Amino acid sequence: MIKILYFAGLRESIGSSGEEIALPPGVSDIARLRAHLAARGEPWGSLATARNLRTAVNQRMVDEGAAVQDGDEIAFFPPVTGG
Amino acid sequence: MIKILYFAGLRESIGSSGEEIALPPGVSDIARLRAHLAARGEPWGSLATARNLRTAVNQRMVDEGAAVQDGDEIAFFPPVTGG
Amino acid sequence: MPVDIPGPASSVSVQHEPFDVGAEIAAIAAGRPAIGAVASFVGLVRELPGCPGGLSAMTLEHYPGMTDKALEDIVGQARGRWQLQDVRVIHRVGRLAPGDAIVLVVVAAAHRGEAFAACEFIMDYLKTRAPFWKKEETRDGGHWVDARDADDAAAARWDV
Amino acid sequence: MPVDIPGPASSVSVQHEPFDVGAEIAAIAAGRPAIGAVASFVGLVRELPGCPGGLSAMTLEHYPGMTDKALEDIVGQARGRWQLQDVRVIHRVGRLAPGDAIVLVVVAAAHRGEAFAACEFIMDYLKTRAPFWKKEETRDGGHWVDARDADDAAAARWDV
Repeated sequence: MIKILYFAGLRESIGSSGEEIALPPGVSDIARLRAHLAARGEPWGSLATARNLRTAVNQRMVDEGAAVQDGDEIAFFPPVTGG
Repeated sequence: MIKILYFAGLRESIGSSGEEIALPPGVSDIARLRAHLAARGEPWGSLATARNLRTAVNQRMVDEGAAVQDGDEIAFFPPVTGG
Repeated sequence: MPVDIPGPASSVSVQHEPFDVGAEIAAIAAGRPAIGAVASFVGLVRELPGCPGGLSAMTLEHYPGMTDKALEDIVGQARGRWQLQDVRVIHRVGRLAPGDAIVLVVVAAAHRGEAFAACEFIMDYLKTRAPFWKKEETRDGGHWVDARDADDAAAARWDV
Repeated sequence: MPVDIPGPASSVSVQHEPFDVGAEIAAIAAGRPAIGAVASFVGLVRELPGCPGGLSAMTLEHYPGMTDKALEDIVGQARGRWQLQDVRVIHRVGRLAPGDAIVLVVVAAAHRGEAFAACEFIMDYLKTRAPFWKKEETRDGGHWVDARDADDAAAARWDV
């Protein structure tokens, strides 16, 4: 299983703060996971269309090539705007 | 008359915080005033020997070429060390 | 026997409650005679330009599992770049009104160059790397604040 | 009728008394919703390196007729370079102990880049242009602190 989290505007457009799913076969990195999640259609379409989407694996910001493994916590979110 | 002020280490080495004197004939700028004051001998010798002496005319920092006029307040002091 | 001198410390907090800038600075400086310079920064909820009175509130969302780690990582990077005596970072979350303080960064060092540089570095990295998001409420409803290109540029300066 | 909005303000103080950093920052930010960023700096009397306990006191001498003018001039230069909402400078004089605060600079602006730059600029110029002199008292007697070349270099950066 992997844990997926959505934040801020992405959370609102998807209408969910996250989900737990089995690591899909063939999904080994962030880019493939994102494509897999978006391919399920609405309400996850914004995972494909959102500009500059950021990602964290196990609470560390990573780029789209980062590996994904069973047990990981993966977060998708817009560019941060704190401070 | 001009008012002359000495500060910090210069004040201590001269042993005076200042003096009022008539503007000496031929003294039209800071460099000449400084040379005139130092030429009087001790205790004003450190006006000649002090390194990096700073000067203010009428409470504004100036360089040695700045003009001196009757009625001015002229201050000599070491590089500042506040803050 | 060597004297027991407190080592470098730092701490980050993510909280709903307001903070007391003066108390935080005083706590850092107290009993630390090697500190000669304390640089600090406070970020506040700002009225929207050209729209006075238009902003009624702002909500700060964050990623609870990650925020502390992200802030500690940023502070660790600052410590790796400069000789620092102490660092304190507080970031608020939840609902805030115009004029409320959002973030505090305090950096103590022997000399001011290090304190200023590290304080600005931490803010620049926090703005692009720490998982907080602002949603503004105005008369017209709510909207998520867009990230500023200027913030990316500010953070990029430090990678030289 | 236009609303009466307080204009840009600033003030400098030279005083024996301690100052309250938190109160100064709060006073600047209060009721000024255009302020989004407050950068501040506190300089403290530092223990001499390699000589803990060696510094018993420090005396700050100044040129009373000139100090306010010099500080106001420096603040005016900062206002000419950056868009600032408010500036506050406090410099203490007289006898101070290790750990005592010497100087406070607070700069408020819409954005942090201006606040940080102006705060550092004011400190760099103050260090080389404001007529204050430090005399340290140690076990071996008193001596006037030498000006640091690093301070001249820091001030020179801004003339680019």
